[in-house]
Amino acid sequence: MKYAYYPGCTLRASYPHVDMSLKSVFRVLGVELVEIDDWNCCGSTAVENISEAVSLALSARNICLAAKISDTMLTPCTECLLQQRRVLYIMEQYPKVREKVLKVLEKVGLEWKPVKVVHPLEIVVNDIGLDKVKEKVKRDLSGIKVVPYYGCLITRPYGSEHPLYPTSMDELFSALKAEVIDYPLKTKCCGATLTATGDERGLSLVYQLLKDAKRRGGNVIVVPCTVCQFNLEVFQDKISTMYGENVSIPVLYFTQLLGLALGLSESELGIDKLLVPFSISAR
Amino acid sequence: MAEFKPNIVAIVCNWCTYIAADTAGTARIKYTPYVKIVRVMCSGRVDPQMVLWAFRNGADGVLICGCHPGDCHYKEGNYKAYRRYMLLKRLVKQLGIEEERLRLEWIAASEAPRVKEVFDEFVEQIKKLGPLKLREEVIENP
Amino acid sequence: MGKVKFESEVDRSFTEEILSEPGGEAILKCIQCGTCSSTCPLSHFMDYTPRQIIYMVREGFKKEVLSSRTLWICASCFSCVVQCPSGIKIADVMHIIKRKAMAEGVYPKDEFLPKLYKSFYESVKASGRINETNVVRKASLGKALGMLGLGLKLRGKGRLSLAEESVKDVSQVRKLIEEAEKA
Amino acid sequence: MSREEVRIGVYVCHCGTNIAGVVNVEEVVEYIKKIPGVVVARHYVYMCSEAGQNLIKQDIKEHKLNRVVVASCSPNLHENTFRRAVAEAGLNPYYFQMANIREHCSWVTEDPKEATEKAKMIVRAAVERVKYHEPLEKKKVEVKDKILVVGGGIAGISAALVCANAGKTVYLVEKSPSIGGMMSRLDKTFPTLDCAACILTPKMNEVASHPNIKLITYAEVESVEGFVGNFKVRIRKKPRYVIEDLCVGCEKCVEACVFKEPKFYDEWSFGLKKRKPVYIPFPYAVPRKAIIDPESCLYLKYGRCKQTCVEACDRNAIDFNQKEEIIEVEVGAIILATGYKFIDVSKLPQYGYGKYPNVYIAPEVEVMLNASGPTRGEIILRDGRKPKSVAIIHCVGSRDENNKKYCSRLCCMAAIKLAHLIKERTEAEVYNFYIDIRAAGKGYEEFYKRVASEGVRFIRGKVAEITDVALTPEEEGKLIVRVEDTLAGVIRRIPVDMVVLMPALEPATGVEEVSKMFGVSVTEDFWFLERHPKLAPIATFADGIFLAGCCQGPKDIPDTVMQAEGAAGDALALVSRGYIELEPNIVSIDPEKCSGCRVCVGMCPFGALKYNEEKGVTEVIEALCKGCGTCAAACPSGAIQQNLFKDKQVYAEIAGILAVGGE
Repeated sequence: MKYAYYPGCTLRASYPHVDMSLKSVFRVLGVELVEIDDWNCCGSTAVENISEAVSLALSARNICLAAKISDTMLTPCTECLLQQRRVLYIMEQYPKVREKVLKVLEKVGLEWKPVKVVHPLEIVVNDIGLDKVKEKVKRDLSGIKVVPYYGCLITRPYGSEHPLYPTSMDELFSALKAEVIDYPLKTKCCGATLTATGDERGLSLVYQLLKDAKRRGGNVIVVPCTVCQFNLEVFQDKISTMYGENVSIPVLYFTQLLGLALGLSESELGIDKLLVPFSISAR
Repeated sequence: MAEFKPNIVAIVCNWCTYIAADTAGTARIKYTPYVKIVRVMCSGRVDPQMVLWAFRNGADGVLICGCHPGDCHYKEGNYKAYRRYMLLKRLVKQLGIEEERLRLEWIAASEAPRVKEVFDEFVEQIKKLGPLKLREEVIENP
Repeated sequence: MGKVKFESEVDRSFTEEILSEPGGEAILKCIQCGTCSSTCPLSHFMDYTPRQIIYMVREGFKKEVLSSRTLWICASCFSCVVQCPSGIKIADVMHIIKRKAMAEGVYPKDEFLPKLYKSFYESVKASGRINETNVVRKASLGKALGMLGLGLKLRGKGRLSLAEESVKDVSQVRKLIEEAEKA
Repeated sequence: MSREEVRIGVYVCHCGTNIAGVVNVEEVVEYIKKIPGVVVARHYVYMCSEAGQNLIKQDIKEHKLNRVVVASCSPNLHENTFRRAVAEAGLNPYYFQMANIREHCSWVTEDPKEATEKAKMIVRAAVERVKYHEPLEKKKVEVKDKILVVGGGIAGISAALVCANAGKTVYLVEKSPSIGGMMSRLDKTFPTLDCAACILTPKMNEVASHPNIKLITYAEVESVEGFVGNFKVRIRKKPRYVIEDLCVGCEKCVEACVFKEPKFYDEWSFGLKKRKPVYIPFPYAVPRKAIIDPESCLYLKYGRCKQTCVEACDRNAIDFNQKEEIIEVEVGAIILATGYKFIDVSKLPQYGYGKYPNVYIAPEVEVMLNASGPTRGEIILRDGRKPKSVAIIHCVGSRDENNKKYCSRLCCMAAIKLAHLIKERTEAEVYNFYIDIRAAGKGYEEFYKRVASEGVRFIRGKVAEITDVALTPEEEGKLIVRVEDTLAGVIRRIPVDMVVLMPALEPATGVEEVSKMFGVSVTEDFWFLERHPKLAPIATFADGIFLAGCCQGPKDIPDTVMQAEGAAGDALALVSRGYIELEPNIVSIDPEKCSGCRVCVGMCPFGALKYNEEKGVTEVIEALCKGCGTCAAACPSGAIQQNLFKDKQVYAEIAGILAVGGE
């Protein structure tokens, strides 16, 4: 299994723990990642909110480059994932826009070739399969109460699971013998960029998410989204002060917890880089 | 003193007021429990003796209800009821019964809200009059 | 509700513009049920709910829509999109409107995101990639300083880099952006 | 009467929680048990269920019951059910009495204690009464196998065709000179945009040519006598002054009329076009025969005219001496399909109808859109312009306690259809101003969204005023719709060229007379009252008379046709059986007691009482007695007794219902 790997701008600068854990886990699971040569920024909502054409062109370029490596592209950041899936959707649905984008690509010498864009969670659950994953388990996660939080973009608006009630992570961690909590807020928004800039309106959403995760007895929140990981983790002190309530709970990118089950070390998975520490031995 | 709960009978026509009362029920219109309905095919069937019999059997008030003038299912039974009613009013007075204890009302099948209106109002009127006290000789010889 | 809305203040060409963009085509099917506002986690912070925004777009209330705070509160979670009973892509409509508000510069001045987007855009244009911290810093030094404490904590964990990355073929990316801007 | 021992079984129904949720049924049963004569008293969750009925049947056998009382809902719902059950157990069905403790007690009484007390009295009354019940037989009466349909709109047409296709003779009476009704004015029908004429005219023509249908147009029912199965109906046919059998509808008389230009109000087009004194109502009228209006014809009005029409008719069809005709028919069943009209919106001056020429009512616009209409389907304002903007105002007089409380039901979809057609033909900006969009029909919601997607505007807010007082330059010369845009939360002023009002529907003119003539009840809004809103929406309380279409309440074409064909089914079921059974509540006279005073004879409006000179007593002609009991009330000697309402039965009921606290 070979995938064209698109890390995105923030992964190495802000999410080295995601990058590390991802690579470690896929190494164990026998997945080959080949980083796309000279990928560019997806533009995110920022560019989308300024110029539709630029936004589409940026992701179109990445897809063209990915196609040189594989017919499947792996994107761990859900915002980048959204931008790539959006360009694929628009190129298919809107012939006029497609023409525009194709012309731009032609001007810079690129040839449009759509690829499939997947998220690491989808690779684990769909491409590898839970049975294969189980075979590789070195230590099960029994005793850990896992709160699976999916956020928005992995299922909305493009995704294969139910947009409001996905279950793939629930199934994954159940297979790893963790106690998975049925978390009703699993796809409620964390506030994305609004929260990431410390906006209190966004933080009120995170407060609800953390509070309920703790109320239901969770030991750890696992997420498939980098922005969610950031938003849920790094503002916990501020939120605890704001609401006069301790909302502290570790928040792991899902490959970090999966990696522990596969017998990888905490440092291989970047668990030491968390602000809210987590240790499997403390279960 | 215990609250006075009037005992009232409404002798009603099958084609109008009875249906209106059914509709009032379907519409869950709440009204007084003190008026109880006896059905006849037409208000024209209401015999003056029927009314006196009701008073003799403990009615504090008697209502006769029929179709609006011109709407009688049997052409003109309600006019006959009206004539008998006018006569009866005089008669009950002579027997020492306040004439307000007897009332004739036209309630069409469509007028469910009027069932409540008429029944509630009549109960209030009877409450003001208090329980019916019949002279002994009337009770003995109706 | 202080005043009367005259038709001379209404701009239906605005409605047509939104209708013509990808994602905006279904707004006329809106039945004003309020599902979008109900499912929106942030609607209680908005000056106009998503339902009202769609309605005002449909009615050509351009000024109110473009200057609405709602646009900058919407976190693009797409809950409204997947639940809309009329198949309207509300979040996409928000993006269309945001582009217009950005172009006309009519967003509320105390909202940070429009500034961030501009700074972000410039950075992409310059090097083909961005550094989040630098983007925030360039958008608002005050904002960056306000998050300094958090930044230092993250830096201690190796999660905050200030290194500006760039694509190798900057000229290709710049040309791509320029061509797209013209398109 | 034999003095056998009375053995009563009493059954108190819970009706789920409808009764038992308020009335303490156990307490009622305990109370009733103590009444002498009551052998069994029970309560059960649903007496009307098969299990409930079996309970009665078993008890009749086991406990040798000879009287049964069921305390449940209104006898109008289940009296027949229980009578049948009693009969199936071998008892005469009239040894049964029903006590209504649901509609008349549990549903109308707030306090459970009071309700329980009232229920006890109601049941007690039934028990006391049933003791005096006697066995009776239903009377069989022959039924005429012809059917009368009143009204020739789509409802009457549909009903008549079904009946006629079943082989029955149908008299179809229509007030105006042509059948077709409101639907004949439409160009397109929602939600499919079917061409109205294309689907209606074949049916109209089928009516005209059907061997079993006697079409009587320009006629009204004058009187109805008799009863279910045997109605005698007098129909008055107005003179057309044109012999229908001779006229071929060539219109030469119309061309030849001394009035060169049409100048009289045209009914079919709501006055949008004018007609001559001699005219054909509309191009696809059925029958397509000329008619002369005596109000505008010079000869008929003043006796002086050159009679150019007579000259022009080479078939000599014009007959100024034609007289009114009375047609008498005997039918077994009647279907009323008298339809609706629109309220007079000029009585709502805030909408400016009649004041501003460019304010229209929906039916005018329907006619305008009609390809056979005065503008050949084009929207042209009274000042000759084509509108660039059109406001359609919903709920004009509907859902309004100052006018009609009810929703007129078809206007939302009609308005959406009009919006679509107007936009299609004028490319105008079309606005709908609505309170709610009610699109509850097959394909309706889809149609609404389709039209909305076409760019027709929907602004939620009831319009309170149309004005021509301009506040801005672009409002000059326009009609301005002032409305609270309840979705945006602002007051808006929208200038338009044309306003279309969607007026509330109300019953057709003359409904009061029709209701009296046929003995059919009406609602407070004068819609004909159906026997039961759910389970008998077609029958009326007058046996043998059925309802079709809007005379029963506003409805659109699909619902109208459904009800009409249902009414046809009901009427056919009645006349096809050949006979009916009548309630045996007629009177009888005891010759021993009758003094021959003849007070009763004058009481009977049906002539059912006849004095027998020979015997010196009055006798009953049973076939004529309708069972009102008025004579019984008048009989000074008590010789007249009405079955089911004998003195002793009613007196026992009264005594029973008044026995407060009594045992």
